[in-house]
Amino acid sequence: MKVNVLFFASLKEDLGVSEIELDVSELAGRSALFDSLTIELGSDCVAPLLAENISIAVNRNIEKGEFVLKPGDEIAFLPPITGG
Amino acid sequence: MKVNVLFFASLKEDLGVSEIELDVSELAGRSALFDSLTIELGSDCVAPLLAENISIAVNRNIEKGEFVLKPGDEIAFLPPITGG
Amino acid sequence: MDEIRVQSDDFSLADEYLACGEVAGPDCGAIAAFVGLVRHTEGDAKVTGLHLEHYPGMTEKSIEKIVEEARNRWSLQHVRVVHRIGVLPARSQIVLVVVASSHRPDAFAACEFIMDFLKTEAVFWKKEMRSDGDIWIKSTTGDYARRDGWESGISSSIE
Amino acid sequence: MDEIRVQSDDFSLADEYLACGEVAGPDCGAIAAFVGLVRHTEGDAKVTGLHLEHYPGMTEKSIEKIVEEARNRWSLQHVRVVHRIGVLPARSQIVLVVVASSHRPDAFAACEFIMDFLKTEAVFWKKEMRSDGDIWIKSTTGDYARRDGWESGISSSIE
Repeated sequence: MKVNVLFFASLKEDLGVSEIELDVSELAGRSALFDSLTIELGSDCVAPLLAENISIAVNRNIEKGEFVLKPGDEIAFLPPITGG
Repeated sequence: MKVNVLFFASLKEDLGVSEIELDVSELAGRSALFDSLTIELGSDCVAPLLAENISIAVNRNIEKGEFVLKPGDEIAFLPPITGG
Repeated sequence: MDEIRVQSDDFSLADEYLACGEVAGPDCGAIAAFVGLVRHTEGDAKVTGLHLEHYPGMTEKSIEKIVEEARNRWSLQHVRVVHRIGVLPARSQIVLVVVASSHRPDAFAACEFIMDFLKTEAVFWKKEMRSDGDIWIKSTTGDYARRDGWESGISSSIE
Repeated sequence: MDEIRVQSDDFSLADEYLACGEVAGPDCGAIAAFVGLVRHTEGDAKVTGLHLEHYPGMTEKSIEKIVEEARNRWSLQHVRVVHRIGVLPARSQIVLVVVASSHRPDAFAACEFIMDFLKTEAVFWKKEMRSDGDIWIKSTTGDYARRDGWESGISSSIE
């Protein structure tokens, strides 16, 4: 199934891409997502996404634990935020 | 010698006057000032000026203790203040 | 360099903000502003307006001391205080404080400090014109508590 | 009823203040406002500008949660938050918060609370374009300390 993956700010700069369509297995969770990303982007690119200070949002909700993806889900990798 | 005495806000309303010229003795202090005010305004009018929450300013400086007046000094009676 | 005015005319936050930005310069990162207005109701009573009286010369001096104390406590680039006097109908603007600083904690703290001390230390008298009769307003215990919350009071306190 | 906008266009404090006054109504006694600006220097470096990025939809939601939390804590009549994105040259306006309340303690506290949480909880990324190289800014320990100073953090924290 297809999901969309977004990269913001420093991740977008480092990867050179802001959005990709990704093929993941049905009911993919955190680890299957990273497996698919590694296939798509290579492990060098995926390593920074695993850093502790990178948050993952699924459909604009931060997910700290496990999750289960559905077709068309929007996954976003968020570096540390700061507004104001 | 002559000094000017100002009354503000509720005191001005109650006394019906905002400013008077007052004759006081040379080197008059707090008590001579009140003596002169009593002669000028009567003791009924002076009583409210003695209330604990009334501040006295001499030449725009609050005087909490004793003071000595000079000719032309400006004495002001200030009810409780509030700005903002 | 700071701006302190007591006036019967209305003021414009827009104009004061612009003037503040011009004076504050390129390292201003934070502008905090406050405007106090005449509320239309006070408890159960309707307020038709306020009558504000001041002591020319002494009032300005009392505000200068408050601003000076704020400058001693925080790093500020510019401060503007405008306080109206006279008869102010309900919903009128009463007072404006604008503070510019490099950083927001200083701007916020100084702006709030100045307002708290204007309530208790600035030489104004305020009469509320109310549906149940006119009354001269006093600082509330809450006002004094907020002033005293800034640790040691300022030396210029007239209380 | 509150106003939350993320936009590349500049904003006008004057317009936001007027709009706030109209919505807030006759019992508004206090309007606190804050504007954050791009400082021209940061330590020893010259800053030519900021580049602000956001996540459309999620950013607005993160601001809504902050405002909602402020409304839970204080009695507020109206809140306006405008946050700019894109490339902002030095001295540009970045963010505006305007809060109306019956009483000044609520207006001040909510305005400062919202700014503190925008720093740490709002979904923005900020790159400083500096004379010594561009850097992505992170919230400082001071920013987190100020957030945590508001007793229990808000449940919507993404941290």
